[in-house]
Amino acid sequence: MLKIENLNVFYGGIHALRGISLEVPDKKIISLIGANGAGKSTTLKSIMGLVPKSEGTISFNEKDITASQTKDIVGDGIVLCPEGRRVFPDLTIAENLTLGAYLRKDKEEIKKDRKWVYELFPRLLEREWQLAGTLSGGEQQMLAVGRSIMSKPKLLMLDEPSLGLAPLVVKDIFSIIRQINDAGVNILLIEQNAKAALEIADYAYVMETGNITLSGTGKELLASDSVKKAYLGE
Amino acid sequence: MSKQNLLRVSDATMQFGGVVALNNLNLEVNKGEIIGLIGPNGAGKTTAFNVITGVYSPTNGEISFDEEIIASNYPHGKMKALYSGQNAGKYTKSLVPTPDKITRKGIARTFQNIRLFKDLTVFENVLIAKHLNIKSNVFTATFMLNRKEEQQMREETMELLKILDLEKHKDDIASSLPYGKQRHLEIARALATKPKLLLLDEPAAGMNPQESDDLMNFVSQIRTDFDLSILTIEHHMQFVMGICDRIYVLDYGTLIAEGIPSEIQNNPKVIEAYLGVDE
Amino acid sequence: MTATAFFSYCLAGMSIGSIYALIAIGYTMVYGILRLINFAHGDIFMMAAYFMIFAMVDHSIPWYLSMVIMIVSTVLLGVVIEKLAYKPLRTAPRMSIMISAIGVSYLLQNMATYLFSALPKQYPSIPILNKTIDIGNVSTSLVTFVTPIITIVFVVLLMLLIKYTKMGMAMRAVSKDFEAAQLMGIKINSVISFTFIIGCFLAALGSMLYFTPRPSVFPLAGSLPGLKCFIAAVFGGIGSIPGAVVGGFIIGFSETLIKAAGYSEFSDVFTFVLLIVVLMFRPTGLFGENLAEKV
Amino acid sequence: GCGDKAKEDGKAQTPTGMKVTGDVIKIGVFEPTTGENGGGGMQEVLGARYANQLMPTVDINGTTYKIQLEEVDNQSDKSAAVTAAQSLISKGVAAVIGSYGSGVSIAAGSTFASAGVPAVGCSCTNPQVTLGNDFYFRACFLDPFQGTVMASYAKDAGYKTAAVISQNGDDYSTGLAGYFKKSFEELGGTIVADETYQTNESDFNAILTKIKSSNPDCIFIPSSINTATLILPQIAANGIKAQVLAGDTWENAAIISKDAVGVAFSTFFDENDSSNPVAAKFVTGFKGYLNSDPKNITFNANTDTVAAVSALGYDSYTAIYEALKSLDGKEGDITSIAIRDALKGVSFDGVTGHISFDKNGDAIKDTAYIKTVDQDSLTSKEFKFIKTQTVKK
Amino acid sequence: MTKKSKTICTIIALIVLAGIIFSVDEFTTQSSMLRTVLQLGAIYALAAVSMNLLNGFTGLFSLGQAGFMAIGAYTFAVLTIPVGSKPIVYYLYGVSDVLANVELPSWAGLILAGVMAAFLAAIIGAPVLRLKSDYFAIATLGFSEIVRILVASSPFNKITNGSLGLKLIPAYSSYYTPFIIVFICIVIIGLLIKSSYGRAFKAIREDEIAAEAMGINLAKHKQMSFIISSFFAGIAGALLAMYLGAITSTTFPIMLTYNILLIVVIGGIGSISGSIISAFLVTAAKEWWLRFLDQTMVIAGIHVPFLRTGFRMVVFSIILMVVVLFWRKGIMGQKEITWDGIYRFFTRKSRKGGAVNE
Ligand SMILES: Nc1ncnc2c1ncn2[C@@H]1O[C@H](COP(=O)(O)OP(=O)(O)OP(=O)(O)O)[C@@H](O)[C@H]1O
Ligand SMILES: Nc1ncnc2c1ncn2[C@@H]1O[C@H](COP(=O)(O)OP(=O)(O)OP(=O)(O)O)[C@@H](O)[C@H]1O
Ligand SMILES: [Mg+2]
Ligand SMILES: [Mg+2]
Repeated sequence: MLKIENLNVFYGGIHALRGISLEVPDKKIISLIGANGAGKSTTLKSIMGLVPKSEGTISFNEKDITASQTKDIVGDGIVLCPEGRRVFPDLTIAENLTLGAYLRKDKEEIKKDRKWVYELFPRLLEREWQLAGTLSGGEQQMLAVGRSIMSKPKLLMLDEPSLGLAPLVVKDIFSIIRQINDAGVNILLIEQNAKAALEIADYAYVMETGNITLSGTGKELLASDSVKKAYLGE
Repeated sequence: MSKQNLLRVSDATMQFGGVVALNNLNLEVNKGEIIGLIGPNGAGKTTAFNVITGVYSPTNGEISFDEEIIASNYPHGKMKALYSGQNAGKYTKSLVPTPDKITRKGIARTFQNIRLFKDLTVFENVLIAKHLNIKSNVFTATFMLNRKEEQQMREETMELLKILDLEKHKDDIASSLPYGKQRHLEIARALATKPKLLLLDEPAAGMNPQESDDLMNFVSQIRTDFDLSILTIEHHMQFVMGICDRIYVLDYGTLIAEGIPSEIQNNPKVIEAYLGVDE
Repeated sequence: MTATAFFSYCLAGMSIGSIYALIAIGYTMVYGILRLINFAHGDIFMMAAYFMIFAMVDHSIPWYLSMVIMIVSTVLLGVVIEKLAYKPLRTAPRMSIMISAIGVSYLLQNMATYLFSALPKQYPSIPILNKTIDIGNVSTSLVTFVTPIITIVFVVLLMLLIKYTKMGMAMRAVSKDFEAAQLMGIKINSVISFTFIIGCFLAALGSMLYFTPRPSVFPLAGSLPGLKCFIAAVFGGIGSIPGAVVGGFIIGFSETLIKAAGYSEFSDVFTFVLLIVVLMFRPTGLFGENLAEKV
Repeated sequence: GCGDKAKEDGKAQTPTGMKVTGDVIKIGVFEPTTGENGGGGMQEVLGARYANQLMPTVDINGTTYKIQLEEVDNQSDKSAAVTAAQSLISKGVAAVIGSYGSGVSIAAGSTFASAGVPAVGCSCTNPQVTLGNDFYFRACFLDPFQGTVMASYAKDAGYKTAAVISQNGDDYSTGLAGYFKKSFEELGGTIVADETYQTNESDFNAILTKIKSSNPDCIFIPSSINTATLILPQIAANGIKAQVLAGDTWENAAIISKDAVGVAFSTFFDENDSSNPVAAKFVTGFKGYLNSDPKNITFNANTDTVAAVSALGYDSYTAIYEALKSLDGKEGDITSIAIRDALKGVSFDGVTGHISFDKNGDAIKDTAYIKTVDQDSLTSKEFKFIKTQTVKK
Repeated sequence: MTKKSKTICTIIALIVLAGIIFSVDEFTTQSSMLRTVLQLGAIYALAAVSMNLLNGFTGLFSLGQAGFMAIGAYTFAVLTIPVGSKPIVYYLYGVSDVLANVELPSWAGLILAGVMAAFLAAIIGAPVLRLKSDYFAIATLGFSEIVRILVASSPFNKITNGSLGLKLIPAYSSYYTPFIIVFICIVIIGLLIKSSYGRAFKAIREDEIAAEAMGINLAKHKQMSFIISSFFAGIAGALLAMYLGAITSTTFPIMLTYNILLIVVIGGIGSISGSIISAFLVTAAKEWWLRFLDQTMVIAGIHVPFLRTGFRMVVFSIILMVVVLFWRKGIMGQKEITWDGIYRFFTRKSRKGGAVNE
């Protein structure tokens, strides 16, 4: 499905990604974990064409998208739920969700998906007409996730979706991710909550300072000593 | 430690149009305590911080700090029926402070979405927070007649950076720091205002369990080092339960529980609204 | 004041007010999407007049065709300006784009002076607009009535477009966050071009309605109307289309009335004072949304 | 009370002036060729260029000097004017012609004065240009005169009430309006409306509605050409029948249109005035010059009509030329100071009448030409001469 | 670099600068364009730096610069025009009795020009500073226009001479005057920015909410910055009046504000040294270097194409846009010229050079 090879990214002088390669096979949930500043978000952003890549290739369904523009990548079916929520503050919740489905034409399906999002996050339905900018941090996070679901992607990339969410909702989030995956969407997930991320993942990568240092199935990594020590706080 | 009251929020209500973000909140912080404020998303926790720090003025209620009323608003007439609480309807001339005045009184805060002075260096970020205690006026400061004071501000800033382990980042631009360090810097900046009460809004957000543990130690460290009281919002239960003396739980703007961590953890209302049951 | 005089004042206020409104929309739309005060807008308006002269006077093309040529070239000019002067600055500090806009404004004015000389040129007379009509003992040309109608029609259309279409929503999204908008699959460049197309289209139309009763064009002819319209946009709350319209009419009328009262010397002072006073009470203009930043 | 000029000059040191070396004498042409007054300024430049073509050299004390024009654009902008003037000075001009528009001349006045370079204004009619400035001369009459002329004209035509429209912040417009009002009232008329507008204003409907309701016999509008072309159609559209009067700036073919029919304005010169042989010769010659290059015609508002300002441009050049000639046989270097001193004594028959300067440096003139636009003008693109107007001092 | 060597460098640099100005005075004629450009550039530098204090350092986007300069210029002119010249200047309307016998020395006029501008800034600051970004910009722009129109309006005829403007304004007592005054003013602004108050201004620029949470009184500090900036704008206006010798209200159009903003942005928003450099560059380019473009030129019998009046401004606007497009952050960005910076610049260069040798 998605394949990254030898990806290098620089921010000015900072070498943020140092030749990483990873793969998201069909119908799977892949997790990406690592400390702050390891380059996880940068990886997702470079897939979306939001940061200039100096070297490497990215292909999606056999198509080279390394040099594609963001809007085309979205058109191909990759969607990012970005770090820091990035909801449109002057638009209402309802409008934010509509924009999530910007490229879709199937009116009926969109309606269904909207209903689904409201079921997943009832809070959003309560506040349907509130401007997103005035929502609480967690509510915005829910909206951001809901909005990316609305795009009906083939590959959904979530950057720390549980950030700022209450424990109850965090649990929900992981079951929601499962549900989305069951609906046939591939997931690439970044999470600080490494335990939950590894539990849900079919396969996972560990990043450190711009390199992928470890990879394996979720279970393997959960059992790995180094992972335990560094990310699970045990 | 004798229990000496530091912050008291009485009957605070905050309404945004139809949304009642905070409903008749009563809350107290005593000297030296670390208090947790938890609750589901959109429960009104950040709003409570905003009301305490003067970002919003409450639609009803009163806030006192160190035995002094710092903000109050009791509408009367038609409005009074809308609010409940001891003093509801008692019309007082409302006292609307600006955030800077509150900070001067000794309450400092961090933000849920980090708000550093992004383009300035770490050192400058902290040094700016020293400005509120400046004694010289703009003329003496401009013509460098306050060298001693300036020198002292710089020294204190350096000391603070040392304590918070930010010394080696001193000349880095704030926005280039890794996320965790940015949180540290926000706390350092708040501490530089020499507060008696520190408000932390989700300090551990975006940290992994390991980092959040480190932060926990750090927070209890600064409590003793700086003789602080702390009120913190957090969704990481390990953090909250591990560090707080008492916890308040909000849901839909209303206080639904209050108590020591173990009580809260087992409070069915809290479990239902917020914690959920562990599988 | 006699009833006749009062009626004439109303006509004068309405005709200038509705043109201000029409052009103010251009400012407000571009501002709404790029957060850019497009200082060059008034000059695009001026260039539109030269295009019309070029087509109708210099090449004797019939007025309806000239109109089409004029509108198309104005829109093209607007889009080219956007591509050359604003697009490369998407990620630059806001003030740089503003300077770029000021630069474009200078350039258009200086170009016009260089190419067409500083002497005024006569704007061609468009037969149907110039027809005079008498109401009681006040005579006025048809354009006085056509202008407000056109303005209202376009405002309603635009508001519907922005409120209810996906394009409109995309425009509002782009205005806040380019990157997030891209992540929705929105083609931000097309959306921005589209905004410029509408803005310039209205400027072209406004130019025709404006210069028909004031048939003299010179390189600085766009600068003062530009400023007034821009103020109108701020008055109504910059970014808000109904705001721009209301602002345009208020400025048009207040200017006219203050002149009617015999204080023409202070009419602009009055306008600016009014603006500042309104902003005191409504810091984001009459219709501007008060976007409280959530802390 | 303007006696001792040197003291009032405001400059401490006496200027040294510019010394001519080599066999080229540079004369600066300080005119707006862009900006609000770019049109009129260009016409003055044309006059000066033509004069230079006719009188390219001068013989002084046995040397033939080539006279070279140095043109600079002051952009009709008062702050740009000063640096523009300075750039002329830096090129070593020995005298300056210009400018159209009093404001820029006033602004640059002290620059010329402190450099010790004399300037001969062509059509800058505001008294302030020469007042208190020992180096500024001018070839035209002054606004107090012009204002009085127009007021007298209005009075003679039997008008009792007048409205005035002037430009806020513009010294030419406001000054002339002021003199008109003063004389008109002194002559027993009444000013029924006194309106102002901002620079670059183009909508005059409100002002005109106001004026219409005050129902004046005539409207005096001293303004730029740009404003004239805007306000005339609006006057017509508002159905105002009052006589429109204006100042010298309106003498430009650009204003001729059916809406302009009937306006009257004062000017310095009439190309059909056969009483002055110098003028007749100039008119034929200048028309030929205009027609020799299509660009000249463009700059002259697309006609070959001779504008008064062109004539003044010519006369200003001639004044300097005469001053230079009078240096022949005198001892000492050719310096700008010497030219200034020579200018004081210049006396010749110019295109716009006899020219000699009074102690202020103003040309002594007592006649203005009143012109109008009639139906014929629409096709001929020429103004119709009505009469000359003088005032008793 | 050590502190001591920096001080020495600074002193040397100042001496060199003074030397350049001195030698321009010595070795060029009175009429040299270089003098004009230097003097005008210095005035614009002060105007730009004072605008930068507000726009670049405090983050308040003001477009009122021309208005405050007008206030300064008029205050200066009204108070210092010699009593003997007043009848000439106020020849049409007469002079108000209060002013008829007022003739202050230039230095007093300069200070009062600043004070007057600061005073008006204080009055309008309180309401206007509550506005956010562009609304603040428009309100200040409106204020500037109000000043410009009122100054030329009839009720003030006996003070400002209405539309006719003022002339015979005392010129600089010496060639060095503007440089000395501008130097002092800019140094003061520089010191202010380096002080604790300057840091507070920067904090407001970066994030108002956070600044307020750090105990910085927004209203007070914005007001302070606004007043101080206006004070120096007033002085710049007075200097301009001295330079021009004659002013009218139209000397201070919105365009003047735009031009100064342009200098600020080209120099780098938030950089004092940038503003200074760009003030001189822009002035020199516009008023001096490009002037030849306005003149038809014949080389070897062929007319050089395009050259005719008006072309200079076309080229100037194109250059301006090219600079903004390709040098987005301006010449200096937010940085200042520092000895460390220069030192690094050269050592980096030489190190590269060294690598070739190895
Ligand atoms: N816009 C930028 N400019 C400069 N450096 C950047 C930029 N964005 C990220 N970096 C740097 O690149 C590195 C990788 O950042 P990235 O955001 O990808 O980390 P991350 O793994 O997502 O961390 P986090 O857990 O904090 O989100 C970090 O060192 C960061 O400081
Ligand atoms: N300015 C505002 N206008 C309208 N509604 C607001 C505003 N600020 C907050 N709210 C609403 O008030 C409620 C409380 O918000 P608050 O930010 O206090 O929540 P919170 O408890 O901090 O939640 P989280 O844990 O998600 O950060 C939310 O539902 C939010 O939508
Ligand atoms: Mg990240
Ligand atoms: Mg919150």
